[in-house]
Amino acid sequence: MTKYNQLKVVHVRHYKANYVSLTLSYDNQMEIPMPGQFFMLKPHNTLLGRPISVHNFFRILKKGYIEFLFKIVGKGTKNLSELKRGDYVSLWGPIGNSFPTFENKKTAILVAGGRGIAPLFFLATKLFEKRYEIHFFYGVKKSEELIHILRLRNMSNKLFISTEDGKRGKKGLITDLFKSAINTYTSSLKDNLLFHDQGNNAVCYVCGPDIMMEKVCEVSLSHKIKTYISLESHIACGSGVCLGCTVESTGGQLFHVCKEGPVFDAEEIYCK
Amino acid sequence: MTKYNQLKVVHVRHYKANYVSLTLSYDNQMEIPMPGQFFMLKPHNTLLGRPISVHNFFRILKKGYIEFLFKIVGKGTKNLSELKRGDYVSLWGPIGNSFPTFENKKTAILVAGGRGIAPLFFLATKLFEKRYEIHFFYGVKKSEELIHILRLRNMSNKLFISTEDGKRGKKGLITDLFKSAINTYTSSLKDNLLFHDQGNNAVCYVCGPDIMMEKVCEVSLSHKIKTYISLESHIACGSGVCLGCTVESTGGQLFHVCKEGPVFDAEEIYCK
Amino acid sequence: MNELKVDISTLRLKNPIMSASGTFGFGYEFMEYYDTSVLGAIVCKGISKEPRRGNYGNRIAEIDGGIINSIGLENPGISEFLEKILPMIKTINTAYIVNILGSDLDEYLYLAEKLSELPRVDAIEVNISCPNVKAGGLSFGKDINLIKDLTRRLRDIFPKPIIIKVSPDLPYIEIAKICRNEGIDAITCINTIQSLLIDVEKKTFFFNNLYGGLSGPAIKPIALRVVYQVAKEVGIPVIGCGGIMSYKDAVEFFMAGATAVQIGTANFTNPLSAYEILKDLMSYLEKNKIHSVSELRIW
Amino acid sequence: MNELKVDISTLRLKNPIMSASGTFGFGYEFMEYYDTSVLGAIVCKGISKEPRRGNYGNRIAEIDGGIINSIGLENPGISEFLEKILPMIKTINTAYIVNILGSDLDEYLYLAEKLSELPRVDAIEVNISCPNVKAGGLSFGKDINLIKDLTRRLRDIFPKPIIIKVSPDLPYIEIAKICRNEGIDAITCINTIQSLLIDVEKKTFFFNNLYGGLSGPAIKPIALRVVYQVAKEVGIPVIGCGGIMSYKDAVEFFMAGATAVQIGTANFTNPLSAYEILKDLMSYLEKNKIHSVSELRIW
Ligand SMILES: Cc1cc2nc3c(=O)[nH]c(=O)nc-3n(C[C@H](O)[C@H](O)[C@H](O)COP(=O)(O)OP(=O)(O)OC[C@H]3O[C@@H](n4cnc5c(N)ncnc54)[C@H](O)[C@@H]3O)c2cc1C
Ligand SMILES: Cc1cc2nc3c(=O)[nH]c(=O)nc-3n(C[C@H](O)[C@H](O)[C@H](O)COP(=O)(O)OP(=O)(O)OC[C@H]3O[C@@H](n4cnc5c(N)ncnc54)[C@H](O)[C@@H]3O)c2cc1C
Ligand SMILES: Cc1cc2nc3c(=O)[nH]c(=O)nc-3n(C[C@H](O)[C@H](O)[C@H](O)COP(=O)(O)O)c2cc1C
Ligand SMILES: Cc1cc2nc3c(=O)[nH]c(=O)nc-3n(C[C@H](O)[C@H](O)[C@H](O)COP(=O)(O)O)c2cc1C
Ligand code: FES
Ligand code: FES
Repeated sequence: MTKYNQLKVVHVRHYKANYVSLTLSYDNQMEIPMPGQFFMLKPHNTLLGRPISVHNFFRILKKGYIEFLFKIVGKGTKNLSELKRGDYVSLWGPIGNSFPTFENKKTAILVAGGRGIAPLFFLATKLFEKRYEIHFFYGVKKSEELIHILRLRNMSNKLFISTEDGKRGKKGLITDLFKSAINTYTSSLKDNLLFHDQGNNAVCYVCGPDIMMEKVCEVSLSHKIKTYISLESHIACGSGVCLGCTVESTGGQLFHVCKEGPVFDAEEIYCK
Repeated sequence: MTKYNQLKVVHVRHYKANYVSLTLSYDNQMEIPMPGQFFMLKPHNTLLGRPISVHNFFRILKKGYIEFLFKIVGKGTKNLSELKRGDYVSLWGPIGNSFPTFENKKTAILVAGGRGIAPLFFLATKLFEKRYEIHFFYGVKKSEELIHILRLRNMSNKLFISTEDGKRGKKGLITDLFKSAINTYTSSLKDNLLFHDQGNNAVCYVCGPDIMMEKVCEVSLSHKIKTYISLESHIACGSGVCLGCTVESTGGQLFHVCKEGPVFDAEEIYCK
Repeated sequence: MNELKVDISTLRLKNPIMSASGTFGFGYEFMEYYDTSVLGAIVCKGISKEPRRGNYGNRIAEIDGGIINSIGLENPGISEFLEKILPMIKTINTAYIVNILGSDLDEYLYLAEKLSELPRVDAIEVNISCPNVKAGGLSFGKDINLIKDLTRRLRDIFPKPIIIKVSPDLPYIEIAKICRNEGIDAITCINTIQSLLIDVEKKTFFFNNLYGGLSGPAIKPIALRVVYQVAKEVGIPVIGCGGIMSYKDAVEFFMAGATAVQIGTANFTNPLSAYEILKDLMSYLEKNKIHSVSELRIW
Repeated sequence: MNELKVDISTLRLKNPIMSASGTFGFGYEFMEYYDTSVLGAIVCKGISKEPRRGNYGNRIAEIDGGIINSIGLENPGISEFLEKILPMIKTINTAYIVNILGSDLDEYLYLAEKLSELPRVDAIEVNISCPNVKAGGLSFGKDINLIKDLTRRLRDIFPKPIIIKVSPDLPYIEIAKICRNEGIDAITCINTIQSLLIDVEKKTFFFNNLYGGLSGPAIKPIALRVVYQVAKEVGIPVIGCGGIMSYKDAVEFFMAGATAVQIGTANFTNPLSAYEILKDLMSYLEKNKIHSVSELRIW
């Protein structure tokens, strides 16, 4: 098993709103990545690597490819965005745990805010393969940010979209859309697949800005839906040695995103 | 008069042996540069600017253009070499003194080693305009490094070339070629233009590696030829404020390359 | 621009942006780029009693995030400074602060004395923290009794503001306390940090004089700590300096507790730096409706 | 590889490349990347008597040329270290050095005592220079009398090599002299440098605990100066540390006088760093026909 590697860029795609997707030729000596896991990608102009979630993993004629989707927000992501086909990227991973799936819960609610789409899209493809019923909530600020809408629509039983500029989907925040949708489900559609067994059959996966995740979890947990969130923190080593990547639960407990995370049971973070 | 500016790249040419020429659209608010003067060009990835001599200055339809020729040797020159047409470069200059010319000395011996061609080519074009008789010595390590040979040949009464790999011109060092040529001139061709009046009619201009300049000056000064050299040192500010750019004469005197130089009378440096 | 004024005890500066000693010549050099009168003050290159030639060999190198210099206090000496240089800066219309360096107590006092009666000199900045001279630099600053003597006697001689310049290589808190008690007006934090550079290829020390001083972005977080500690724990006005490359960096220093700031290495990166930092700071304050940089302090 | 051996008094290391405390976990974490047994020694994360949770809030930030950390010595405490962690590194076949940090003298002594009889522990490295804890760090190191006491009593308790770790924020020459006189075996130069980081947008200090420690390339020239001064002026073996990112940096430390070196921040830039530095150093020595790193010293 190789954890540190230099992988070749096979495809770079620049989306609107400063999103970039980077597809690398995978090395079969490396562990197969799971949804929720991330890699440290090393820009040329920074000292530290940058944590980026796995956005897709696929095989073409037995050869593996890994795809990352990231937003340019600072010098590291800028530098990574300048990679060209044929270049090599130094990276290490896959790192951390992944979104758990359950044999007895075949209804999945995915809630993505902004670049939170990166890992949740990957998760959705896996859940789709496993024949989950997928309810996908996807909110962005500007409608240009929306990515993979067609593919998401194909995989999802229902796709909810919100944009703050109101140009596509519902105008407003995904948290509001989520809240009202869940309330509608639970009040008027009691026999909806999603909520028989008092939500015991559903799992909720959330990734997005901190405040958005907190609000989503407030709703989902109040409906007793098992909820998993993917957290960000300042990752320095990604190897579990620097102890720099802590996040804090509401009760003051500290967790290390690169070791105990990045995926956490929402109850661990918001309820202690 | 503007001394600091952002100028637009109008042309980039990559030569062999890691030489790059950069042509910028000049601003007519700036001082017209003279041969020997340099500019500080600011790479994006360094803290300090990099001193680069003026390699050419010309006008097309009244618009001025400035050309730099540099060799990629480290991270600053590497970064500058990545500029593309349409990019802007921050720079300040022209800085320092220039190669002096004399009304009564119309014979010029130019001795360039490696990237020393950068300022001496510019000087040659000016001397040519002023109808000097030009004797050009040009030495490089590898023959690929030779630049502008045709234009040099057109401007020079005689062009002497040496390469260490022997693939063009004379195999060996330019200092040896210079020495033997001068000796030939002075012994057998006493009445050669170059040396009537015991060399008083000739001026010698030298730019290249330290050791090469020292050897050339040893010869030229021993023949009482007025000699000017262009010196390098670690330039930090290029504005005369940091006092970091000192060079030392053999007598221990200190000079500031960006203020008293970069052009020095060889006697000042080697004879005290 | 009214609200940009700051006071270093009796000296009112029109704004809190100064040049840092040794990075701005005497103030007229940058006139080629902009009218340096716009700055709050100009601090000139360090002056000693006799002319000093400075160090031989390499004097400056760039490293990751900073530069290291070993100039060795090259300067024309006080007489030439008074005769030739002061007249040249007559037309620069802003506060002029003379940075001084002595090899011993007497030299410092001699310099202060010489400068005390000159109307063009608004204050002195006393360098006791130069890392690359044999005498008068760090070795001087580390002697606490000498510092006590120096500050007391300078205060006797020099009626206008006296600023002492320290570095993290010195026991700066102790020194700042002495300064406060002796009536020194402000402390400049920080000078360069003593450093050693090795030329691996040549297998030698890079500087003839062994040591150089580190400046630039790399030292900013260290400078901020010294500014904060001196301003907060000692309670004496602090002029912040060290790695300020943009107005944002300057704001950080005001947040940490600086009364004014100095721009050093940035002048080498872009000769317009000090001017641009001033301009950008003004827009920042305006945009955020802040009336005085002292409001920026976060403690 | 024979010639790579170096001795830290009675401890023979197979090569002079160690990990720096706090950047390499306990040694088994990097087994995922390479067999860490190849290193000359592993220095583990700092251990205290009780488990420590470390600091809340932000713990790490990247700046130009370096990183700043304010971990606050999170560690499982000595009991769990002995019970759970030591067994896990049994198979790592190289010298193991335990870094310890106490809030007071007694805690240091307690820790040394606990570690003194364990065959797997080859030496201790005593951290008296942590810039981001409330007690036991810099404040402890600045008290010269305490250091005298500490070193003497550690020497009584602990029979194997004792290494004291200093930083430029301490009077390191004085401390090194005491160490030499008290029979301490080596000094590690340097720990991180105390720094303050400000979040301009949020108008707050970036770290909850105010201070962080600067490491990485930015501190290399400062570290080299400390290594040189301690090795040359004090004459005690020095383990160099600070901004070593490549074998060339390591060579600079040997040239300055280090006996061995530690790799810290570089492990974050590339998890294979320590291994690659070792490999490249070996080729360098071979190519230049140098038989021992001690030959590299340039004074
Ligand atoms: C486990 C994990 C997975 C991630 N996956 C993705 C992904 O798939 N796609 C994607 O676009 N982004 C992802 N991110 C975020 C991404 O790592 C950051 O955007 C990136 O590191 C920023 O680097 P930069 O050099 O461009 O910006 P910088 O210049 O370093 O910073 C720009 C701004 O972002 C802030 N910032 C930087 N890193 C962090 C951080 N880790 N936490 C909070 N604030 C930060 C800085 O403080 C600054 O304000 C992930 C983060 C984590 C922790
Ligand atoms: C007045 C002047 C005019 C110049 N004109 C030209 C020119 O027209 N064309 C051209 O190709 N080069 C010219 N140079 C040299 C050029 O400035 C350097 O090659 C350049 O600064 C190197 O920058 P870098 O970042 O690429 O290399 P760095 O990474 O900074 O250095 C690479 C290597 O070069 C050495 N080095 C860097 N700068 C200097 C210096 N100033 N003196 C001595 N050694 C140095 C370094 O120590 C290192 O070994 C000139 C220099 C001076 C002083
Ligand atoms: C080339 C150079 C020369 C300097 N000369 C002096 C000096 O003469 N007197 C002095 O007190 N400080 C001197 N300094 C220190 C600066 O004034 C300033 O304190 C230091 O560089 C840190 O600020 P910076 O990071 O903004 O450069 C000098 C610094 C540099 C880089
Ligand atoms: C995240 C982090 C944690 C550290 N923890 C410790 C520690 O527990 N004990 C200690 O003595 N030094 C600690 N250090 C300091 C390093 O061991 C080393 O001295 C310092 O980082 C300088 O070396 P570098 O520039 O190579 O990183 C830590 C450094 C970092 C970056
Ligand atoms: S990022 Fe270093 S321990 Fe998690
Ligand atoms: S480069 Fe600064 S004075 Fe010459």
